[in-house]
Amino acid sequence: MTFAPFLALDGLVKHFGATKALDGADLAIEAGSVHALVGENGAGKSTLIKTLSGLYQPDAGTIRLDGAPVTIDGPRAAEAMGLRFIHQELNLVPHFDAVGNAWIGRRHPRRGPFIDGRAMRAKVAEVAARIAPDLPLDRPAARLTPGQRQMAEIVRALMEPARLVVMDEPTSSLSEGEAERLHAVVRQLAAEGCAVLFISHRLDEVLDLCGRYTVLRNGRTVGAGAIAEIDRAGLVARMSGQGTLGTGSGEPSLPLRERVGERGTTSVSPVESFASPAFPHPNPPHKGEGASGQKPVLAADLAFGPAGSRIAMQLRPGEIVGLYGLVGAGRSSLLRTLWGATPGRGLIAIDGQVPGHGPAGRIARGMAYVPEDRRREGLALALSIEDNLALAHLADFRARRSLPLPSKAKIRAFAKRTGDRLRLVAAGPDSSPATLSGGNQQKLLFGRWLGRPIRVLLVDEPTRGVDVGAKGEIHAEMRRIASDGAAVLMATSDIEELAALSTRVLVLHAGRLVAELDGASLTRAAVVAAAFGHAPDEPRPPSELSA
Amino acid sequence: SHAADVAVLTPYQSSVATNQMITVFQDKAKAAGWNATVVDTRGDMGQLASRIEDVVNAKVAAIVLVSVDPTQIQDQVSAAAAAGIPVVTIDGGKAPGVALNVTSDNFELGTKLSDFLFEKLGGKGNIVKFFHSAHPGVHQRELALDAALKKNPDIKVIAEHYVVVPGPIDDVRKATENLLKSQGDQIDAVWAAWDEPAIGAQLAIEADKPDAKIIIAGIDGNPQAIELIKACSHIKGTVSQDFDAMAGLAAEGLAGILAGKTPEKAEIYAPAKLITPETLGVTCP
Amino acid sequence: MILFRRYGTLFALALIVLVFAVASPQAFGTVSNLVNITQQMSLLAIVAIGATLVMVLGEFDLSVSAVVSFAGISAAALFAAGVPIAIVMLAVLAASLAMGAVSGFLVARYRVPSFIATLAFGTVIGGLTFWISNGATLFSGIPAVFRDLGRGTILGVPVPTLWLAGVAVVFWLLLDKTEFGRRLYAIGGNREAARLVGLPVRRDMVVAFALCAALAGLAGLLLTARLGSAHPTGGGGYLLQAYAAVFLGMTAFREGEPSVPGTLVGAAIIAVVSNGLTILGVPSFLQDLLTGAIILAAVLVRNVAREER
Amino acid sequence: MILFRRYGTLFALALIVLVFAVASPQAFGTVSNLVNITQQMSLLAIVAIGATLVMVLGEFDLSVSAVVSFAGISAAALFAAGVPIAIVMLAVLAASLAMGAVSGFLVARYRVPSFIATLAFGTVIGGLTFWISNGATLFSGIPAVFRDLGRGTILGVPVPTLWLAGVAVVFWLLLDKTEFGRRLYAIGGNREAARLVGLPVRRDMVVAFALCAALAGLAGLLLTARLGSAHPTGGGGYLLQAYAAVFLGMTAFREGEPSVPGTLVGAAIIAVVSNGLTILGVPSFLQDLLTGAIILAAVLVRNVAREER
Ligand SMILES: Nc1ncnc2c1ncn2[C@@H]1O[C@H](COP(=O)(O)OP(=O)(O)OP(=O)(O)O)[C@@H](O)[C@H]1O
Ligand SMILES: Nc1ncnc2c1ncn2[C@@H]1O[C@H](COP(=O)(O)OP(=O)(O)OP(=O)(O)O)[C@@H](O)[C@H]1O
Ligand SMILES: [Mg+2]
Ligand SMILES: [Mg+2]
Repeated sequence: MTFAPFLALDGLVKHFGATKALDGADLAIEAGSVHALVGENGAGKSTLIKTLSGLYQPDAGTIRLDGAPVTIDGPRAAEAMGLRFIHQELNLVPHFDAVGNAWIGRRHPRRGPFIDGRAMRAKVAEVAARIAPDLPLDRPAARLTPGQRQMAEIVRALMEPARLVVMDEPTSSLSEGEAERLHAVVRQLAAEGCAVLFISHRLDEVLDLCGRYTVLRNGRTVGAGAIAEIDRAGLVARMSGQGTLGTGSGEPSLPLRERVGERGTTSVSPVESFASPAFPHPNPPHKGEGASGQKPVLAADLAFGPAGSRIAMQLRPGEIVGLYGLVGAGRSSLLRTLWGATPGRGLIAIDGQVPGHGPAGRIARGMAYVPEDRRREGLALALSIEDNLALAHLADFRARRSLPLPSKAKIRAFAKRTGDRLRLVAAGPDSSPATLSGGNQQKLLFGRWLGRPIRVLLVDEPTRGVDVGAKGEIHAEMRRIASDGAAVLMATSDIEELAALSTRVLVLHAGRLVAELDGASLTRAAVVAAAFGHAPDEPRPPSELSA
Repeated sequence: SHAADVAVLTPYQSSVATNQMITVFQDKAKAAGWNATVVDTRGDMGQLASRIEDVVNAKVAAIVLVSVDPTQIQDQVSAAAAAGIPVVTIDGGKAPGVALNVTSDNFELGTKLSDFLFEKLGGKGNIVKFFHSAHPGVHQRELALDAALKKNPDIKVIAEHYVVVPGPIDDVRKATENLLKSQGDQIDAVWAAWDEPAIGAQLAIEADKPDAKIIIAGIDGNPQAIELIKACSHIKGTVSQDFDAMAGLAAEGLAGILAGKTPEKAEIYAPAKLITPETLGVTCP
Repeated sequence: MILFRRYGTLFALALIVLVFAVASPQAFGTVSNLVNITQQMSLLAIVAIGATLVMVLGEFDLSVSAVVSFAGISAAALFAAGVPIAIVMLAVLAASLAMGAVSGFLVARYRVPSFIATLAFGTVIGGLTFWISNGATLFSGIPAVFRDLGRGTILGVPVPTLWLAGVAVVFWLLLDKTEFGRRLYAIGGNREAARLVGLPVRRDMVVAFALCAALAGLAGLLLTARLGSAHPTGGGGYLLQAYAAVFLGMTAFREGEPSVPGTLVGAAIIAVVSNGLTILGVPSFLQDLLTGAIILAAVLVRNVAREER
Repeated sequence: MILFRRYGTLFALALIVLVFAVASPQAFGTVSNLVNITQQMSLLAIVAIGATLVMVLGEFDLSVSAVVSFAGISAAALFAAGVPIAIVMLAVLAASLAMGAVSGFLVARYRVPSFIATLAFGTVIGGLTFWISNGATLFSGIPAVFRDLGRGTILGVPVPTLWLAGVAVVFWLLLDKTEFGRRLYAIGGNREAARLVGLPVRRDMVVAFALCAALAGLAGLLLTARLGSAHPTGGGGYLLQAYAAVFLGMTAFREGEPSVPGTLVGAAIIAVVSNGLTILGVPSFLQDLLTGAIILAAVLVRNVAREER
């Protein structure tokens, strides 16, 4: 079979001020194929698809559709060409429900001159039944979890037949079963002749789902071909510039971190955690001591989130406890309640002491929290990157202990250190976090808490949208924090991550603790089965349940 | 030579009476060959102070203040005088630094209005009062009413309403509609501190209780009010201040001052006259 | 408490009416007074419905009061010049619409914050109005037929109330039942998302501002008809009250979004309070105190009820 | 064009001053007039700096004008009652501060939209002011020593200018150089994020509103000192102008964030335009037209320049 693309992007260039987001990117997509676009954080993937969607105009390069050059001067034009987009940063209208959101920008069904609410809902329900049967259609997007919002976006993109659906990290907040349901939909789309451009940092998923791949690095296409001809290590090597292509030359040097240059040599992560993701994976407590028999760092017995959810648990020093569940199971609600950000009834103790009111009280006791939704709960876009980093413990950066005057030099030094540790790629510490790529924003959120004594770390999807290299760094940081005697509670939808880090896994289903797995009982199948609400001894694969 | 610049400043240009004085003064100024510019500060005294400072800086030939008590901005008036710029006030007040004040006596206006109304009522009845004490001149009329009420114990104020400016007519119209609902049967007369509230009250009564015997009177001789008096509406009188005469006297006085003469009197009172259907030569049923 | 939580200020309105009706059954609680209130609120509500449109976009139009005054004065000036009624009305409405379109264009195209754009443009309009009127109140030559558009009753319903009813129905349908309305909510809810799906953001914003100004122009015409005179700052009182009505209404229904029914409730609260307090003979200063306090209570009550849940 | 893009309205200010200075070198362009402008802008700028604090939070305080009037009237009333100067000033500032704290509390604790909360609370304050003054302008008993706090010069610099300079420096330091200031920007940028990193969001908001009202109170005191009289609606003119100054200032420095230097530029533009047009003898209505147009041009110029990039 010959490679016959219907859509081709040649030599796209896009600059933001001094930053070259795209620097000669090529991409060619065959009809009906599932095409992977991979690259490190900040490689230019999102910029590439925003250019394709008509949001950005390229500074140079051509886009050809069916062989003829086209200009895409706005989202409408892209839509008219049969291109659909699910952007990385979710873009729903907060007070519209999934139905209202799905219809924005489309011709609404009408009765007379007025829109027909019932027909609107029926159509959306039909699409949702296939992809996301559990999605609450009548709840405003503001009150959906990120996972549910992700599904609402997917539903919206699939409302009408298309030639190409572009998905920018659609699975980053979906858990195993839901991701598989999405994979099934993607395969079906492809079978129906609609191409899918799939962006993901979950490489196993990429290898499993896609037929072809394109690798972006520093805004340039550094490799493309058939998935069948490459393996995970090959992809990683191309993304990081190690191997065949070597380290790129003439890259812009960046104040926060010398961009990518040395990445090939030092980093690309403890690959072992990805190489053998299979359970059972008895991660020992990171302090190297027996987990039991020690005084818990965190003890909680709480009602949290939606009515009826309750949990009693203890975290011991050196433990990384994974928290797993389906979208909407209540993981985030639990973490927020532990953090004191939403009211909950019950008891919580850190090192045997009841912490003060709200997040400030938890911080005083050495607790730290990385929220799940970086745009809404994490970043103050009006502040610079370094101010965002310093925000959680401003008092640590005083020039003089007794005066509440932050020292710019100290903040900058902290930003530099943290940026180096997490490979933050940015135009500079002064720029807005809005100019960061998705993965780099995530690193910023995590980086806030580095360099502080931590007793309990609560993390919610800590590596959502983070590339494999930096994921390794963040994992290493979490291990280090645990081995310093702290406890880590990690909510994640990424089962690889769960496997790589957890000493123990708590599984929530509909707001209740349905399984606590460790040692021999900790298997992938058990975790997934429990998440779907089955007893761990009767595991059923999620694909059976999706019908 | 260069025409004399005369700065006319007021906080209330859009009030009917003030507007009329300014218009007449402008005509006289044109005839006298002066170059008059009008500055209005929309009720803002702080702004007025600043604008006086500006025209002093611009070294105008004279300053005319309309409808403002100069003691509210005494420093700026004194500064103007110190800079050798004569200050003339129309409908203002006496104050250090004011070369000439042409005015009508607000207390007297209030007394005339009250007496007229009380006489119409035969010394006995219930009135509604529409007032706006923030304006010192208008406040004087209120004080006159208080004095008159002392002398007429059988007249009672059964409701009073602080008129909202801007938009006094609509405000009073609404207030009157509401008062008609609650005590429409008891109201015998409306005392309006100036004509715009009187017009508002008339609109409400005409719409909601056209047969009521309520009589309305105000102050200013506002042309719309005069037309309503002519049309035999509920408005039965307005105390007219002869603004044309005031503006004319001020222009004359200023001409003298600019020619280097000192006015004979620092304060000139323009006569006030009562306008009623009778004086307008109409007979109402 | 559940009622407060669900219906917020709608419930507060009912409560306020009830309290006044008990305090003054003879004067306040009569049908004729309640009908009268609908008339007293009508101009404010029309302006506020216009403001609702731009508030749905998450923007402000601070030029509404200037447009009300402008419309009144320019109508009176045209009448004085002998122009026929229909032409006067069309010309004034068209001019108001155009003014709103200019504001909307500045906001949508050049991303000037609407607060400053409309404030500055409102000052320009105010200057125009003073120019036309020379600062004077205009009252001559306003035809009686025109005046009847703002006074009197038809089948017992005051004419201004009928205007309000018409405007309310049309704009409620427009906002709630048409694609245009949905687009406005989408733009206001997430401008970025609206842009991403290719909504005609700029055009819709211009239209919303233009409609807002046109309604202010209509209110100005009706005000002049009602009073038989036009005052160059006659619309001054509407600005803050209109937005108070919209904000009050935002706590009445939906998820805190501006809506036409909500704005009606808000305008009704303002009108009822002012009517009731005057009827009860409460002195001016206390009226201010109580009006402020009642409005605060009306918005607080829902939020407090929500907290306690 | 680059200058416009980088410094926006700051550059516009320079241009406006230049144009006036050329048009009227004798009167406008003199040192004494320019010094005088700094005095004329001082009260507005003090109110606007207060408004800047709440705008940093992304909120409005519409009660500032009511607080200005309240402070002036209550000071005059206390003086009339023979209370000593120092006590009057402290009492008035404390009362203003407390009023701001109440608004802030309503907004921060009960999430009442600040627009409606401060509008309603401002109405309450207005009622209080009328109660105290009985609606009248108060003149008598204002001591000359107190008056000197708002007039005259020290070493050639007008006293109000000195007040402004002090306020501007203190609040610039507060917003730009302290943890409190950073926290305000963070809360304004993303309130939820600020809460989740443990910032004392409610307390900071209450403090910001309280400081805003305290500055309005200070302006009210200075206004009474300057005029030697207190007017129950004397602060009315400050509301929209103060926010105009803040919004103008937002285009002057930083990326569209309110800031003290920006607000100073904004207030200066407003003051210079008024002063210059009066000195040139431009009639009122044209002043309005031109003021509006100049403000629009000042904000537009930067946005247009950015577009063209
Ligand atoms: N609006 C913007 N302004 C300035 N720089 C930007 C902007 N958007 C993106 N960039 C920069 O362009 C580069 C590419 O970003 P992009 O978002 O395309 O990366 P990505 O490959 O999608 O990364 P991720 O995997 O983290 O989502 C980054 O260095 C980013 O900081
Ligand atoms: N603000 C809210 N108001 C009402 N219900 C909410 C709100 N936020 C979340 N929920 C609901 O509460 C349940 C638990 O949500 P939570 O965010 O804890 O789930 P999660 O396990 O973290 O899911 P996800 O993987 O999608 O983040 C879900 O059904 C969700 O729809
Ligand atoms: Mg991306
Ligand atoms: Mg979650």
